[in-house]
Amino acid sequence: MDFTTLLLVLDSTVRLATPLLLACLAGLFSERAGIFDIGLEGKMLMAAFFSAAVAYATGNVWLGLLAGIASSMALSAIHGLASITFRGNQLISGVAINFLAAGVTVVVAQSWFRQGGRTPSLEGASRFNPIELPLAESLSGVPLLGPIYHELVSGHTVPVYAAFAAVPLTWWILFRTRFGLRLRAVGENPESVDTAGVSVIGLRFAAVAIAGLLCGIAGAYLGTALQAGFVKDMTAGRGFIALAALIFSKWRPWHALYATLLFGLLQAIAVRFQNIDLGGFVIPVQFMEALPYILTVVILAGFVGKAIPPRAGGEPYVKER
Amino acid sequence: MEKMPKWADAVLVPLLSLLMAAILSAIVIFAIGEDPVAAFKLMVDGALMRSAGWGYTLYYATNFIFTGLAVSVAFHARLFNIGGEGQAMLGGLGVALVCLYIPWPHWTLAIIGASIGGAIFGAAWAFAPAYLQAKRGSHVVITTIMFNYIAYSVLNYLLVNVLIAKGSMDPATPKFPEATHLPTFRDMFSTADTILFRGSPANVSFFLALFACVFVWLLIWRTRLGYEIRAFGHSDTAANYAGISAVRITIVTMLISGALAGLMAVNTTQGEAERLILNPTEGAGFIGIAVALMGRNHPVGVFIAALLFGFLYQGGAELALWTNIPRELIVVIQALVILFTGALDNMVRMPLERLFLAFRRKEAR
Amino acid sequence: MQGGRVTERRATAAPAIELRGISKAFGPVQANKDISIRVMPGTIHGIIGENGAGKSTLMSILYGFYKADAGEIFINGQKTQIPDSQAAIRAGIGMVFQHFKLVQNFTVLENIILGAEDGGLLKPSLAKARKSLIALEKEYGLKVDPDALIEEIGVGKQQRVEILKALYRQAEILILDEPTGVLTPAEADQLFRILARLKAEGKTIILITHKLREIMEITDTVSVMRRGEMTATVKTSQTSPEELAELMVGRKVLLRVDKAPAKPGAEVLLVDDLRVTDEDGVERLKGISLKVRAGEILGVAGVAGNGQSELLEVLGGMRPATGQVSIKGESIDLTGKRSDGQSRRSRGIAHVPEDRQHEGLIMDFAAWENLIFGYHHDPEYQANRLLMDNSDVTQLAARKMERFDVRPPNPRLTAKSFSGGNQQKLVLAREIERNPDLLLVGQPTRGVDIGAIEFIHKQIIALRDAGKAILLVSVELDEIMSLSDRIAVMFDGRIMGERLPSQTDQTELGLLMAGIDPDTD
Amino acid sequence: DLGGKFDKSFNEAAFGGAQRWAEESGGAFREIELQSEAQREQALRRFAEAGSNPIVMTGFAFGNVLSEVAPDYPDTKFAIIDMVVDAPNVRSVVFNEHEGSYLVGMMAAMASKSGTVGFIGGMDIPLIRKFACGYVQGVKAVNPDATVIQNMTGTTPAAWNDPVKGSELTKAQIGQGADVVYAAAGGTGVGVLQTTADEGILSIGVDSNQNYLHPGKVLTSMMKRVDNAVYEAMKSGTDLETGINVMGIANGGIDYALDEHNAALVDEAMKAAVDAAKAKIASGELQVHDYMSDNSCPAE
Ligand SMILES: Nc1ncnc2c1ncn2[C@@H]1O[C@H](COP(=O)(O)OP(=O)(O)OP(=O)(O)O)[C@@H](O)[C@H]1O
Ligand SMILES: Nc1ncnc2c1ncn2[C@@H]1O[C@H](COP(=O)(O)OP(=O)(O)OP(=O)(O)O)[C@@H](O)[C@H]1O
Ligand SMILES: [Mg+2]
Ligand SMILES: [Mg+2]
Repeated sequence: MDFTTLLLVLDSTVRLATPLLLACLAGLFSERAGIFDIGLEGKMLMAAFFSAAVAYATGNVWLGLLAGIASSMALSAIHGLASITFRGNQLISGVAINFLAAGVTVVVAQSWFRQGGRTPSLEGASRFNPIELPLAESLSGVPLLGPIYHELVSGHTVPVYAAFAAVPLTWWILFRTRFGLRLRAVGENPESVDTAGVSVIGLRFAAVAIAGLLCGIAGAYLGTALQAGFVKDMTAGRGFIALAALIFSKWRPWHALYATLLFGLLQAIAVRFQNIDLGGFVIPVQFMEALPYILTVVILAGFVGKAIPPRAGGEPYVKER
Repeated sequence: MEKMPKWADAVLVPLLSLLMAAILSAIVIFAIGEDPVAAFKLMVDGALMRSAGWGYTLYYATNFIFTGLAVSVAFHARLFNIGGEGQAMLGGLGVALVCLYIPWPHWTLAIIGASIGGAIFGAAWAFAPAYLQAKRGSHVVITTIMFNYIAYSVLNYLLVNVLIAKGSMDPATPKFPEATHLPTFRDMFSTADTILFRGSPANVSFFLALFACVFVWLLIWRTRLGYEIRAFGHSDTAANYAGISAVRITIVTMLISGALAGLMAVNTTQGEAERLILNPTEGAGFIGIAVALMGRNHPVGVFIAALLFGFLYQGGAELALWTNIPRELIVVIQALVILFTGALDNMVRMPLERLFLAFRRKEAR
Repeated sequence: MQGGRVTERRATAAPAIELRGISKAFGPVQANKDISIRVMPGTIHGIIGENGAGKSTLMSILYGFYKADAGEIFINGQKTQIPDSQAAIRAGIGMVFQHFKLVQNFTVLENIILGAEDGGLLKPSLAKARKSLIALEKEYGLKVDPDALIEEIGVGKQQRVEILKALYRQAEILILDEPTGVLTPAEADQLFRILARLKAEGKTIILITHKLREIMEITDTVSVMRRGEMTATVKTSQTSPEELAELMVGRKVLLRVDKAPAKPGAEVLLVDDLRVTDEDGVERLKGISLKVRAGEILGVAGVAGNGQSELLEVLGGMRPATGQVSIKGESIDLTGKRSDGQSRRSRGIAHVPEDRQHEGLIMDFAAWENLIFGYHHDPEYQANRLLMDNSDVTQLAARKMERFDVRPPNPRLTAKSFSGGNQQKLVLAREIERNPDLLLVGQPTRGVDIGAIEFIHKQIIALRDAGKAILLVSVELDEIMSLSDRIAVMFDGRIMGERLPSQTDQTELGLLMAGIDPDTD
Repeated sequence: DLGGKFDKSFNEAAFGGAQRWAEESGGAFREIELQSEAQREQALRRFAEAGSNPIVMTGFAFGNVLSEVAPDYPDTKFAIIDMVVDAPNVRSVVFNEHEGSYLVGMMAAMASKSGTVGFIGGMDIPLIRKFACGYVQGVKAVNPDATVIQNMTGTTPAAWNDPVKGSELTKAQIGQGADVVYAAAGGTGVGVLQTTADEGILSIGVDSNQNYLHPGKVLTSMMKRVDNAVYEAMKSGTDLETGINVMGIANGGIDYALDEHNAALVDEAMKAAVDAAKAKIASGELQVHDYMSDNSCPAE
């Protein structure tokens, strides 16, 4: 692989890792607060549709983004209602949300656009367009660093930069603010928070809402930046890869970045190369596609460092039996 | 003392939840500018008013019985098996290998062979998540999700590179030999002058599904193993007291669950497609969750819920055929059913419990 | 008994805490019934009572963790609403729970500021907390490393963190719920020095404990709780351990059990140097040796949490251990595959567990299913090689229920629809009807009313008279006294001493249970 | 076929043909878009039972099902596109896609400045290799030294509907120097065309005339007149002629697109060269190799 190919693969890695990263951070907030979220996929899908639809209708991608976030947060509210207020099963709620999004997006898309469950193609201001960072063009002549800056760092869309900025921000919120301290505490031992006089329900709803926000951005990125419009099932399992990345990263922000970049790289390779020939031994593309899941199972099995989820995760907070 | 009678919890709660899901579905249909009543009539006409409609309804129901039973058996041990999809895919592989590579003299033998093949492959796919849960404490929900995706990749690889029929453009195996073809309802129930179930895919594996219902019922409520499964599911501390091994029950239950999911392939792969195709499950593994939740994990309930979902599926196909309502409406309804019967069930149960308590107090007075 | 000795209200100061008519029910369980209590400022007030008496519930209400169904709270004479813990903290109340409310993977400092941060950012809060922690440490000698993770420090240190949490919030009233249950004697002594210090500063302290020695040592007044009610409040200086023991465990009606003298036969159970370490790495049994002979009842007395539960669990195959156990001369496996409930049963050991709701019964199973629980592999219950004989088992169950006077004798009802006493009879019916060589019984009459107690006791005696060995664990002293042929008292994972019921009394046993050997002290 | 009705390409062409017939004749047609294998048979039977005649289906994947269903409804006429089904009541329409691909290959080679052009196929099946092979032959005919980068989107039907992957593959080809990319990939092509337009290079559309999608950015489109085939089938109604119907350049079934959207991109010389080749192919003077005749491509 020559340098340009490598750059291009990495460039594509960045693009493909972005939705994974945003969804992974969404899951991180939710699960750090003790609410399991297997509905990342559904929330992203919902946001992808509504962002594309509204961006198409208004011609303004920012309005699309807002609509995507709102729709994703609406699903978050359902998840919160089921798993926090009514102490339902968080996993079942997540499964339901995934189905709900898969169905609603197509039904509404068909009803609005009559194009077989997709939105019309977006153009111009109804899409996030790549932005050139300052000096990208003029520096591209500089050996090694020039092309890296020009190809890899510059020329992405706003959500990409937002996703990468979200990593230190998440870290800072979780580990440097009062809100973060309480959020982590509520996922570990909600009684500690309750006896400190802080509302467990309030914190958990806040966490679930943040998850909705981030999934909303992820979905909007898919529908209005990575692609020019919504197509049915366009998340294509990214929510579950994000979940896998979350486990892989052991619920830590910086590790989430590394994990999603790794999984993005695997996707980028799988996109470009059907089969990888390693001198007689061929790695089939299907193996590359399955690798994130396989790695996650290995991590879960505890063979490579144990992944311990937040202790109170998945359990509704019940004070009086 | 129970807060409300058993029948209320087993029948009233799911019925009310279902009702709420139905009302919301009607609102969705209305919101996209269609007439819910007309849509419902169309679904009934297409799914229940013709023998061929029944043929499809029962065909889908057969799938959902298997996956619903798979989820329920695991639920009895308080294991949430979301891996029905992957297990059924691997079941398809098992069925295909058995049908393709063993020269069967007659379908009666072939269906036995294929059932064993499907069950073993399905169970095998459930083994790793089960083992990891039992021995290493990795949550079976997450691992089975991962295994669904891995299953898809495995099947994809095998169909594209290994099993694909020579010269075919479809990633699918060659047709199975004639002798493995299962009799359809048309073959079984048509008389000389009236053809029933014309062209519909329902086949003899429906009876295999009924048999599976009876089997699960016997297993759960009549055998020692079922007794231990239920005991473990209700209380792991009590199971420990009684000397019931958590590891053994977890693994055995998941194997049975996976085998049931795998059996679904007899219906789709051997019965309908007569070859193994790329997406042989079409989400039936997930619908099994809704079916089990609605059926309260009892084979009779699962059977009824599977019929309901079979009707929804066939009715939904009819809707898509004759109206502008896309087939995904069914997915929405399915989501609402799962949401209300599975995650929001306390929303119905809590007020109901209060009602029953108040009623009782009044009676006591 | 109550009226005369209640602390007189001082005219000068309002009580630091006054509870009036507090009631609290958890579903059908009435945990607190119309409780009133008054604690004067600058005193240490003890609360004692058996397990489940409602002590923790009462204090959690005061701390705003639970909401009372009825009743009023007065703090320093002011009527105060305490809807949540924030309100309690504002009212100057701090509480150290029986089960610590700490975040395991947070540092000490983080745990201390949780909920009491200054401003949105952590840094200034942490810096401030560190400073005051050093000050508090100096003042009270509460030494902990502020940067250690909770999961890495011992329970004694964790408790200090809980106390520091309360002090950091400037609590004037400190509630400690069974603080010494997890402490070594040295740690407990240190805790008491700290409490004395706090008291000297004018702080008010409520101390919940089972241990009479502690009550006598440190409290000014003491209240006794029993089955959700406050039965007495007395000045410590005007009472004695003997009286408190009686108040705590005694009944108004002492049961007399008619039994013939024991005719002990061969040794059935021999236990030697049994040791158990629990999941948290705490040694729960520290070398237990005992023996039980055929036709005798060995009663094991002790305050809950001193290792009796673990002893029963090991013998019943529910947890692994080291040491030797043999039954009728043949040793049994204490670890590994062959050590579980099934194998114990096949060796003739029956087990009535302490916790019938979580261990002895499956609450959602019907009575007939529960009546074969643990014995479900018995060929007698099978119709053929594959299926169980449900109808036969149901009929058998009906007969057993008849014999054990389970009311109503309907084998199809689920276990949870029976009252506590009848649930216990179900377990006993199952275990005794198996005619075991050794019966392990834990708390056979906990939460059971007098009529049922008598019946249950008769059944146990009958089994003894049939020449079987019985190991009885109970926190009810009079139960131990009236049933046992020999009594062993456990304290802190060891056997404190053995007595014959004819040669001891409740006072002596109570002292042994509190870790005081009257012969040496 | 899978990929959605509004893939701007193959399926949309078919739909357009049906609509044209409906508008002209005032007749009504039913259509269904299928998401899964299992529904194909059901849809066919339901239409047949409801008296629809003829029934037109697009895509090779119907082959299996049709051969089973057709005998059950001897009075119904079926037309299938892209697949040969041997039954008395079936008309099988196949196209000489290699011929059209040859023409657009020539244009790609002439328009390319870098001497490197790209091809992005959908699902890796012989049919798509047939496109690729014709394209390569056309490119080499103009510039024997030209490089043709080929990529297939995938091996499963999902490859027809993966715009993200289409876009990523396009970026990869651009990185390797391609400045004209031919997309024969159904819905995936939407992503290809979008990306080429975004990146300022040329693309070639397929099946329908896709020039209008990005005016001035789409060099041309290889038109496979599926719309004509559907239109014809519907127009002839129950009189539908059965048997195999091969549509190629000679009978107007295959062409390249020239309209106001790409007029500026196609100069006179280019047009002349292509038209000359077109005439030769029509007359049989020039034989473009058909990959599917022997599953190999001599030009690579
Ligand atoms: N924990 C409980 N949960 C639900 N219902 C209960 C509970 N405890 C008691 N009940 C119900 O209340 C009824 C009376 O219970 P209670 O425990 O007061 O009986 P009891 O007269 O004390 O009998 P026993 O002497 O057997 O304990 C029971 O028959 C049962 O139906
Ligand atoms: N959160 C709860 N939900 C339901 N029931 C509860 C709850 N907490 C306590 N109980 C019940 O209330 C009763 C009183 O319990 P509590 O914990 O107050 O007793 P305690 O005197 O502190 O006992 P211990 O000495 O064992 O700590 C018990 O029957 C207990 O089972
Ligand atoms: Mg307590
Ligand atoms: Mg009672």
